[in-house]
Amino acid sequence: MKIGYFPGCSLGGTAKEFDISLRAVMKALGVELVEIDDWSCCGASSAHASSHLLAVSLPARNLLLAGQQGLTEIVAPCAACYSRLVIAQHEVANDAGLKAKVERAIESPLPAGEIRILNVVQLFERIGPEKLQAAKRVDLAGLSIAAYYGCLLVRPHEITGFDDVEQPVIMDAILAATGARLVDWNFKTECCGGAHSISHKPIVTKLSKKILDDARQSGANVVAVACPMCHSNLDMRQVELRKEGGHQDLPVLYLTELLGLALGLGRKELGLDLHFVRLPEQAQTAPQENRA
Amino acid sequence: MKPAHAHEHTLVDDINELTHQDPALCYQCGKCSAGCPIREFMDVAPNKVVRYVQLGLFDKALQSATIWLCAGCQTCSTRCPKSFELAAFMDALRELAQERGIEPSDQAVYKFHQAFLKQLRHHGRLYEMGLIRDFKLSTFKLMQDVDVAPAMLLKGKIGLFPHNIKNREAVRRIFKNVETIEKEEHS
Amino acid sequence: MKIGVYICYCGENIGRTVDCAAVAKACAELPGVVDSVDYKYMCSDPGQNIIKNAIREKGLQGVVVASCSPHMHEKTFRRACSDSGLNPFLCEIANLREHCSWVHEDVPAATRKAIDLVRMAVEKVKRNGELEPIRVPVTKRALVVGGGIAGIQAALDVANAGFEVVLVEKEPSIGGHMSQLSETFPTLDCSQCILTPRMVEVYQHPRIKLLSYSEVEKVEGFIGNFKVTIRRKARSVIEERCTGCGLCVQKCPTKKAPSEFEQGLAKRPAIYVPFPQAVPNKPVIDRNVCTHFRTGKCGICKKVCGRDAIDFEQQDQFVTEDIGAIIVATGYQLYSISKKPDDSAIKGYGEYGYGKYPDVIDGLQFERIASASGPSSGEIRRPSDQKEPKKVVFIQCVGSRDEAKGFTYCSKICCMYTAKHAMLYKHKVHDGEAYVFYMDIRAGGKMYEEFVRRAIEEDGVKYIRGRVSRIYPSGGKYIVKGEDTLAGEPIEIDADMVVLATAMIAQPNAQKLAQVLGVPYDGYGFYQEVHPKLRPVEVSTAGIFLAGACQSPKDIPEAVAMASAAASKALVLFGSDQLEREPTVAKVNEATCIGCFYCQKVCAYNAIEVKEIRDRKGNLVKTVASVNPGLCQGCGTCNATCPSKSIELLGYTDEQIFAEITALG
Amino acid sequence: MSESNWEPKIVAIVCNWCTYTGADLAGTSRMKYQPNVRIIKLPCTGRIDPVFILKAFERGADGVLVSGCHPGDCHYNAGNFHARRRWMLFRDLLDFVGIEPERLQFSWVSASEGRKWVDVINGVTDAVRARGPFTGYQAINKEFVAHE
Repeated sequence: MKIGYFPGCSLGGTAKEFDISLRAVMKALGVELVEIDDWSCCGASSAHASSHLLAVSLPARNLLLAGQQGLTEIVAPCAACYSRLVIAQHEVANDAGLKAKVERAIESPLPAGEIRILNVVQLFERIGPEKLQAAKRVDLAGLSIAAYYGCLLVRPHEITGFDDVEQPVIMDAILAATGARLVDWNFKTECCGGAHSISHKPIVTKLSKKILDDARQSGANVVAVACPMCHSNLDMRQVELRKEGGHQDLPVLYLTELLGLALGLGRKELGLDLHFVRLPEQAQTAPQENRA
Repeated sequence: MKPAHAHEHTLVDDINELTHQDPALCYQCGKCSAGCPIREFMDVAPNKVVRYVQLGLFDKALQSATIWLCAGCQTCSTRCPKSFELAAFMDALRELAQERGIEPSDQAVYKFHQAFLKQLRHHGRLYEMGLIRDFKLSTFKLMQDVDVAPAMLLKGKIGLFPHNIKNREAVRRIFKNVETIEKEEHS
Repeated sequence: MKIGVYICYCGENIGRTVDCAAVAKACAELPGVVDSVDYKYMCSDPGQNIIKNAIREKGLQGVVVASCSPHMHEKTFRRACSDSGLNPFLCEIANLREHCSWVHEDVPAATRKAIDLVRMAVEKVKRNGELEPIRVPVTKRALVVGGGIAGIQAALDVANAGFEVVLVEKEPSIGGHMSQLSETFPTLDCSQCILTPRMVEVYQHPRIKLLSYSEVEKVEGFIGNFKVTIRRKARSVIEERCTGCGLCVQKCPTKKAPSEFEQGLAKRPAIYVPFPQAVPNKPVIDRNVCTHFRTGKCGICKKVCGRDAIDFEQQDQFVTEDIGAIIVATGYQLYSISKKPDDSAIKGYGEYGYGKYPDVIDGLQFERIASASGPSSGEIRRPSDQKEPKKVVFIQCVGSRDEAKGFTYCSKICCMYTAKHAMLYKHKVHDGEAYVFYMDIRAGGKMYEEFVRRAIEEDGVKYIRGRVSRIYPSGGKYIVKGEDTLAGEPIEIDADMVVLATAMIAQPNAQKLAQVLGVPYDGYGFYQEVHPKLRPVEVSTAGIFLAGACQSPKDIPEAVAMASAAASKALVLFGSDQLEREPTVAKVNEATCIGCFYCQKVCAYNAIEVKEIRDRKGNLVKTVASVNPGLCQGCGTCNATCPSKSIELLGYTDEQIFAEITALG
Repeated sequence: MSESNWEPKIVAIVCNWCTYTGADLAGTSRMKYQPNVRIIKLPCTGRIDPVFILKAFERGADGVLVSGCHPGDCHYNAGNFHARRRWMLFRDLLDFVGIEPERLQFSWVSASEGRKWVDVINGVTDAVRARGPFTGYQAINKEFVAHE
């Protein structure tokens, strides 16, 4: 299997381990990732705050490049990139006037063929749970995972058509292949305020705390994410929360890292040492603690 | 309060053009505000921003910090009983506020977006170190995140130097072309 | 030919968009038109007199009235014609209002169209023939479908007027949703106290034949002459033998089925009577649950029954009834917030948990909790742990006025019953707090607004204007996230129980039944009346009347009033021995008919009979088709099918329609 | 009429119970649509003889709409079903005669679908306007003359 790859800016920086673990897991599963040549930023999360046309044109350039490369299916692991790409695709398909302007802005007609854009959860859905099951080497019975979808994976539902918009379950189903327990919790799709990570840290810290607290109260000992912004918020903000006192660390891992552990890949291969809050060495296979 | 006349071109027409939805759709149930994760930090409830637009009190809407604080998570749009895309509406108000030269009430968010787009325009991709530097310089919040950034640096998660794309010119031209098209439309 | 044309301004309704004077002037030039007049209100007495006088003075042979839709005033103008001695079927209507002035804005274009419409009608009316009404007998017997309060009221009204009624109820007992209610607004009458006597009256009425646990299967015929087939579902209990002693119910070892009557809040046995006051008070076996039907074992009920009334072998039975009028009173169901299939136009409420939180309940469940006969004997207990909730949040407009979930309309009764619920709660839990989230309070009705104010002012219910965005469980409580849009403040309440005023929606089988009955329905499955103001209980199929919430959401007083209205419509019909029917029926030209009987094959009413033509000596010359005008409904399918053009629909003959088309201009 | 201000002429043949009433509802709701349509009311679409449609084209109609009750909702139980069957056969015939299928449309509009009626009429009018005037009527005319 071969699939186009749009890493997005974060995966080259703050979300390096997402890129590392995705590539490692895909390699283990025999999936070839073909990076879009000379891709550029999708504009999230600032272009749509200043110009609608810019917000559609920036992703459009990448769709154009993907089309020129003959890619018909691409994965955008960053939820924000995924969101911008699918929205741009939807908008040009449904608004001929906008399409004309976008084509003027990128100085080229858009590719005629349909390019299917997948988020990282859809990628694993596409690969299939059987394949994951077959490649599984380690049982993560020690983990109770709160699968965190964040806001941009499922919304807007009319465009993404992905999972249930309020009570999503697909990431849970994929992670169940690791042998871990998935907890039912309240804030699967609650926003962490990712866009304000730099501009309004106190807001983001507060929102992150709420999400982490509910995950813990629901019995989770690890949070799974599929978005670099969610990750940097939930992981990094625990540094502040520790200072505030009364905080208990809760490791936040990318979906790909958890799957990688189950496939028997090493912690280093998956970039696990890059997190602020470490997943304890023994956690993954240790017998589950008693939960009330 | 002076209600706008139906026939003169107002902010409502601009919003309609950008979002393809009429603010009159909103029946002010407040479900958007009820579910908004940022609500407690806003000066004006999101439903009230729509109300201001409905009443023709455009300045009040455009001067609110709410339009800048909206994180674009679309919780409101998803749950709206009228399927009103409030997140897109907020995007439009931000764009229109800038177009009208209205001083953004939340400078931090505004400066962040400016810094972000600047990186993008220069490098074709986000240069995170540059973003943080520019943002700090513009907001004088020099100390914030200082403790986290070096850790990021040590972990190799933030590069000291930008990753330029090969065809930086292409991205710059997109910015230019968008500006030209928008200028044409406003004249 | 002498044709008169009469153009109505309808005040400004037509006159604003159509230049009526110009139309009159243009039409005066049409061949055959000898009189062309415009007038402010043609349907008024002076307006009608213009037509009547012209018929007499000018000897008109045809009249065209250019006015509102024929569905509105065709009868009026036809009567005016016949008053002056012109056969009423020589009058045609050109629809200038609904089809022209109201839907167009450009005056010259609308005026041109108006002239075209009149010209078409003129050409048609020239070819109209004189027709005489057809008389058919009336079966003075009513069918009432649905045994809720509306059906009960309609059945009693018709029966008390001296006519027989067949009352069909799909559940094992009559009573409907009203039997589940605790108290009723705005008087706080005990619902069962006022309903039970009516149910008993139905059961004991000599002229009411009650068929419970039965459904309408097929309807044939037409007004005054319906033949209705009813499926009597197998009860597994022989009603005539059963005394309703209840021993079988007591002894049934299977007691785990969720009770429909208690809205799933309590269990019932496999053989059960829905509730103690049920009418008829005869049990029914739920074959999906019963051990005997699942495994062939058990049979305890049969053993303990002293009257040998249990019949495991019973099959569905079909009975047919001759009926003159049908009253449809099939009621409503409550919308459920549960997850719906992905392709469904109706969505559930994931943000309220899709129904997975046990203490987030709907209005009917709260009725059972508050009811003295309910699972907690009227003490307010929440379902999960039977504790008394100290903080209860009521949320209005769940599913209603929410087009994203599928329903744009207002369910009308929720404002009132929510106020009642909050009030009942406060009366029973004095130290409890009650919150109501609402969008608008719609309390139009006698003593309704006062009732809501009482809840707020006397009982201290806190009303918060805003929709709730999210409900989620936390530490044994439910966090309700809302916004007070009046104060502009976000609100979070940690409630012990949440009651959702979910939308009143059409019955799940409403569409199927509508097709059996031939009743039109709207996009939501509610049955469509002929005219929302002036003919609210009739449907376009003559002889069928609507009562209660099958037409749109209604409270009890409205449902009862509508039921009496429907009953009176049936009684009007029963007031005559014969019925006049429109003579627009098919007619065979025996000379050209070749006897192929294609017409018979396509006729849905068995109205085509075989007629033998014999010569004077009695020798068979040929067989031809013949129309029974009592059965023919005038659809004209035979006319379009006939290969030899030997059968014609009077009023819509090929000649008339060709003339209309030719006049297009 | 000159080329530039040509307006299409649309004939709508509709049933009395569903579509005619739906069109009434569009009126009572004061919805607006293009004024090109002329309605011919029949009790049921089952009454429609395909020759009516040919006749309309022969008399200069540029487009014809046939509209009745939704499947299963026919006031006469099955009239629209017969109409539909007849229609299937007739459509091929039209194609054969040389009338573009876009000029003839079939829809279901119920008594409660005022909005749909408006959309259907505007849709047909726009589609036919895009096609331009129907000029094949002389040919049909000849057929009629030969037939009669």
